[in-house]
Amino acid sequence: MANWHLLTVEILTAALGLGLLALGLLVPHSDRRGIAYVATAGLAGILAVAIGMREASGVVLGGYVIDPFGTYFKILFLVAAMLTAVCSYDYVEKMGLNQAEYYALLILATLGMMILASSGELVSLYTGLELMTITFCILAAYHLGDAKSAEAGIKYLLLGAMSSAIFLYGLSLVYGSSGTTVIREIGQQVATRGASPALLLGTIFILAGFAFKVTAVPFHMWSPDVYEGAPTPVTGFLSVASKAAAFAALVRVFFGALPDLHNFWVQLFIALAVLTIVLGNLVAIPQTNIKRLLAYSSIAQAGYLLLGIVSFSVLGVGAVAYYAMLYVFGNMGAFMAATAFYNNDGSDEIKDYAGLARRSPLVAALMLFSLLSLAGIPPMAGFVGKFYLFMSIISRQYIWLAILGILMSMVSVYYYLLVAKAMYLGNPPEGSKPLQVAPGLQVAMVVSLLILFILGIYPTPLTNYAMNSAVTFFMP
Amino acid sequence: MITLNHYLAVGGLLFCIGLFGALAKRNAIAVLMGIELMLNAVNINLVAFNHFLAPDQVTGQIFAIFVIVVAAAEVAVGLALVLNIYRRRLDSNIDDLDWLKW
Amino acid sequence: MLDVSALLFWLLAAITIAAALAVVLLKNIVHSALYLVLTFAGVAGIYILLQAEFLAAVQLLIYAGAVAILIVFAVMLTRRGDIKASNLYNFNYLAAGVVSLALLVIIILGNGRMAWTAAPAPAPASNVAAIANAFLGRYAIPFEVAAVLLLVAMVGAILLARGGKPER
Amino acid sequence: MINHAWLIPVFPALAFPIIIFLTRRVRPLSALVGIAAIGASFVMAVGVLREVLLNGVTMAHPVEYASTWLGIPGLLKIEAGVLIDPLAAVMLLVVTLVALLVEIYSVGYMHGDPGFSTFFGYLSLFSASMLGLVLANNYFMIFFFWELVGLCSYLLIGFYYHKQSAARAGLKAFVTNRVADFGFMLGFFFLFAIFGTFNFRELAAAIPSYQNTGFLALAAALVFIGPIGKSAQFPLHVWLPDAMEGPTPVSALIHAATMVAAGVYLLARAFVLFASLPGIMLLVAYVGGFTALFAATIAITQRDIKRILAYSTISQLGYMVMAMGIGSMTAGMFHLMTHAFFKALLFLGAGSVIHALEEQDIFRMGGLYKDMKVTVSTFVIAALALAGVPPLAGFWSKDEILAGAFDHGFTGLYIIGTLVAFLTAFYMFRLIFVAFFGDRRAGLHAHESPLTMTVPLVILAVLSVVSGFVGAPFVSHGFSSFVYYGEPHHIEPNYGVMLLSTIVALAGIGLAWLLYGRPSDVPARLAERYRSIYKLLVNKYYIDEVYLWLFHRVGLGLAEAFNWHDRHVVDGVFDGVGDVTRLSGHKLRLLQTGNLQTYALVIFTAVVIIALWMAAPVLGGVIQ
Repeated sequence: MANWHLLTVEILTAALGLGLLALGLLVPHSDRRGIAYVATAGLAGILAVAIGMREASGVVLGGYVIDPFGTYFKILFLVAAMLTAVCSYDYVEKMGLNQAEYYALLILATLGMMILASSGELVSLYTGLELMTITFCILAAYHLGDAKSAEAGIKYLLLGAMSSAIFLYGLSLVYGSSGTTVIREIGQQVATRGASPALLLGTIFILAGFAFKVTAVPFHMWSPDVYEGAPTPVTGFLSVASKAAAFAALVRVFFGALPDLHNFWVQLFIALAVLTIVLGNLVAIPQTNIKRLLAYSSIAQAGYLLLGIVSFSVLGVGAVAYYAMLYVFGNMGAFMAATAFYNNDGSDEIKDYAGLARRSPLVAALMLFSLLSLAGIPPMAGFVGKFYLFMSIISRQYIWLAILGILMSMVSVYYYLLVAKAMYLGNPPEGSKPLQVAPGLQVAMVVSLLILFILGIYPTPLTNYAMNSAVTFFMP
Repeated sequence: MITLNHYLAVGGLLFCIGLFGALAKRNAIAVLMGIELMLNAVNINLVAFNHFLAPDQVTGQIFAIFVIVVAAAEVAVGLALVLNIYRRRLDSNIDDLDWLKW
Repeated sequence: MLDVSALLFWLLAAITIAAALAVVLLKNIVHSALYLVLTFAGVAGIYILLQAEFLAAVQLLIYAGAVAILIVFAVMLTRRGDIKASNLYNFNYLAAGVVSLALLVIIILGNGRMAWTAAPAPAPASNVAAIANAFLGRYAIPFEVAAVLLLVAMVGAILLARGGKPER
Repeated sequence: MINHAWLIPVFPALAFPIIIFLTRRVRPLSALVGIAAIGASFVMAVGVLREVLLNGVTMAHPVEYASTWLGIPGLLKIEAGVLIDPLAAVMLLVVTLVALLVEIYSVGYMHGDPGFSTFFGYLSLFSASMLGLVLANNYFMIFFFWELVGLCSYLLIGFYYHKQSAARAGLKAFVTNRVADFGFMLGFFFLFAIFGTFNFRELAAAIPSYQNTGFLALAAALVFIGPIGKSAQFPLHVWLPDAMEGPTPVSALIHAATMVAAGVYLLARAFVLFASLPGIMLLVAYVGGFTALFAATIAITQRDIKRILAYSTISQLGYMVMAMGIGSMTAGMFHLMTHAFFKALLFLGAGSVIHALEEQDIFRMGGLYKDMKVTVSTFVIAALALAGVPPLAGFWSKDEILAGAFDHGFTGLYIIGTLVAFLTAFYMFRLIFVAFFGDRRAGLHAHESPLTMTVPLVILAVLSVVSGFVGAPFVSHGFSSFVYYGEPHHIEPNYGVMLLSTIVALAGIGLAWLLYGRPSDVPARLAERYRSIYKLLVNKYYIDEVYLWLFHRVGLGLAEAFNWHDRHVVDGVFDGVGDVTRLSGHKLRLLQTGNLQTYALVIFTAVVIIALWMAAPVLGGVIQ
């Protein structure tokens, strides 16, 4: 029991979340803005701790794995949570209530993701997953003045519960056919006992559960609706962090517990990846709402990430880790821009973005370059990420899959440019004023813009880090 | 002799009945009930596996308790949402929740 | 020849399944909710057959007690129009039936072909003690997470149920 | 100096953020920063060229250094590296020189434009990317910068974003180039799949001994799609004429002298790949030849001064690609260099005219030579060089391509090349006679441009005259013993080809003079006064009519056909692909009904289908 210190990050996160709840009861309503700053500063502190612990490894209580792979994703969640918090200042104030609870929920959702990413055992994996899911339901419905927000909440809750029921059924079958819930032991049991009908069924059900969380087609249908209805910063967080968490857990379960069945499940992932990439990109084209557009684009991005899983290699896992990290900045960048715009104009329609470049060059530039990064155009970070993913499947001889992926990312340029066209070439509506963007948000915007460029031009440190964390995952 | 498979069959039946309820009912509360049935089915599985295959540890039972806790949390949040929507639209039918589409 | 436990199993299984069917088939949601309680009780009985007495108690307390009552309350609060037709099918119930049936066939056939391998070990003498040890030992982390989860659900439920009144 | 060559793109790369973020408000400072940066690069480029010449750096023994940019041990190594050989050294000089002159010119041209500073920022970014492309030592890096120059081109075409047409042109350029880049990327991925490296030299060492030429040919063909897009070869040339919506200095730098030549440069860099595949070489040669002819015929019918020059550029790029295809890398690069000078000059001259008149239709100009002596005289020099009149630069480089085609037995291509030379001379002098000579149109107030604009014109004019001599067959140790593939060689003068191409060029000029050069009201007045001489004039006019008939019925008909094909078929295909994609998006969107139970039904149906599909065979008869 000597290694509790490995849990420092989780404990601090929980303490911060619970502390904010308590703080919300103590602080008078007029000073609630301070809670947002406390949340941001707290997250920054935990981020520093997590970065300090990036090399730590060990197993706590036999089933909770601290390793560089998990810590990499924790850093990712913390970064995303920080950006979301900064992004939320004005938005939450505009929604007008319960600020302390909002930030507390944000942080507790982050805690759920951390548990999810580090669980080496199915019970804690399931509780982490549900902590994340249920918290997100509440956050999605948080805009109480907006009926769409409540609808998003109940859709996410009911569909999430159904998918987690089938996921859970899968877990029970895997438990039954291996007699244990510890992922590593499951892997050993599967290796000795071999495939069995219940195990394969369990694999399919678990895959369905993960596919729901990562928005793989045809399990994706909740996401555009929920993304559109949820408050914009929450949407950003949901699209980035919960997806990354699900990928981390997916890698742990499938690579850790079921590597001997990979001939079986890789085919499923190929089918999902193809459907996801194609459908996500095609349906993004006719969208008129920026959040729905980003929802479909993020479905497509999930398809690219699935390619890393398909490759079933260190390179693939590293590519997933790297892409997930830069996806945080790319997608959060786009959502920060959308939030800034919503705070000013109260609209999410792409046509209202006309002439945005003249009203706020920073917001427009952030949106443009975030989208270019998502499209994978150099020198943006997305290019390197996509390159790694495609490389990982090419090294496994799935050349046709790489061609399909590249082709569809060409298609994606089209709809990304539609937004760019509106922002840069349209005329701002009569009497429109320059956008007011809070200083904190401006700083966050500039930072993520810079990071998108830096990760594109000099990605080596981060790619090395991602690859190393992938390597430690395979060789603990 | 009642074997593991008997219990699993009960679990499977219960799961699919719950699934049918969740898929086919108009009322949001009924959908939640269906989901509860599905989770109960999983618990039967877990406990049966525990009892027949790995009786030396209580893993399956522990797992089931966590499932119950999660289910309770889900029901609480879900019903709160239903109430919220009902107050706004005077309706708890899921068919009518289609403002978000396409 | 049936022994007592087999007889009990068939009885409980029949009650549970029949009650579950009633939950999804009845048109009155209040009746459905009541049959849901019966299903939960049946499941608790099955737990006892499986020597999970503590779990059966938890099941009765949380499910048959708390959850079911919550559901009944929600039913009452959202009641409108004719209660006799408060729990109807939606337009794709046929497809739903087909899919559920197909899944049932798959699950039963899949499980039926299994040769389950049991670990040759005796059950612990006291379930409750073993569970307590596990909660505070190996499963301390999910235990704490579950606690946080319940807190989150509580906060969330209050926030959402209270609705869109801005705080003063 | 060579060891610090990596600094060359760094200077303008630094200038970009400085201008955008710091000096944006202070316009003269922005221009100064931009010019100083590219000036420094130019000095470095001269130094590099000098060392290449003095230190015996040859094509066979280049200088290369690199550090790992992305690496996965045992699987993949991507370098950020510099490869300096005579090819790169020449290209560096051309790019920095033209960029420097264009930036100086832009000080005058863009004076008073609200986007003045941004413009210099973009130009700096472009220069940095282009120089990075030139220095690249591997496919990956060249592709990286290839995309970047594309992005800059897009930004600069759409510079006047308030103009709807400019916006559309930018989008068109971007999409067309993405199509081409897709092919290019696939191509070098295939090469990587075969050889496991992106490095040019390692590939050059490995390719000749590779046996499976079918797959290699596929890779090469895909790589060639890149130049087809970037160098505006048929059928992906559609973006270049529209790209003229950008400011004229941009057209000069990007869409005439440097970026569009990047495709040709890539062919030279990857020459080993193509040279080992005769079938692909033939494809390259004929794509180039056809593009050259095709674009030249269209140029004849254009009225817009920049569009004439744009089609001329496409045509000349076709020439260079054709040179590559017939195996004469030297000739292609030589023509690239001379063309960069005189075509930049032509565009800058056109810009000077546009700047003075704010008019682009040549038939609304006329008589400009009286007011714009420097502009017109330098323009004429450039046009002579382009037409291939000896001893100007274009003559030597074009002649080398034609001689190469002739000597290697590509008679068809030789005829096409000669025909293009004739057409080139004709359309250029049609432009000159119509726009610069003849009567001054009413209401035009031409004035000479400021010194910042005319000085670059003069410098480029000098280069258009002299730069051909480095490669003239009479010079020993000239261009051909410097930039070459295989062994250094000396081009033997082929007097027959020289004579014919000179005659053809002069004939083209003469025909232009016949049709457009004469003051048109003189014959009318003479006819009134001397009816006897009128017959003669009519007779002479009759010859004109024959020519005209020939041209209108055959030449122009062909050009029109090409033009129609261009507008309707090629554009139509691109639009059609887009429509199909968009429509399928619209249809698929309807699956999203908004009903959450439908979503759930889809999910569980998917689970059942997966279980049936995947599990059934594995389970061995679970479901029979």
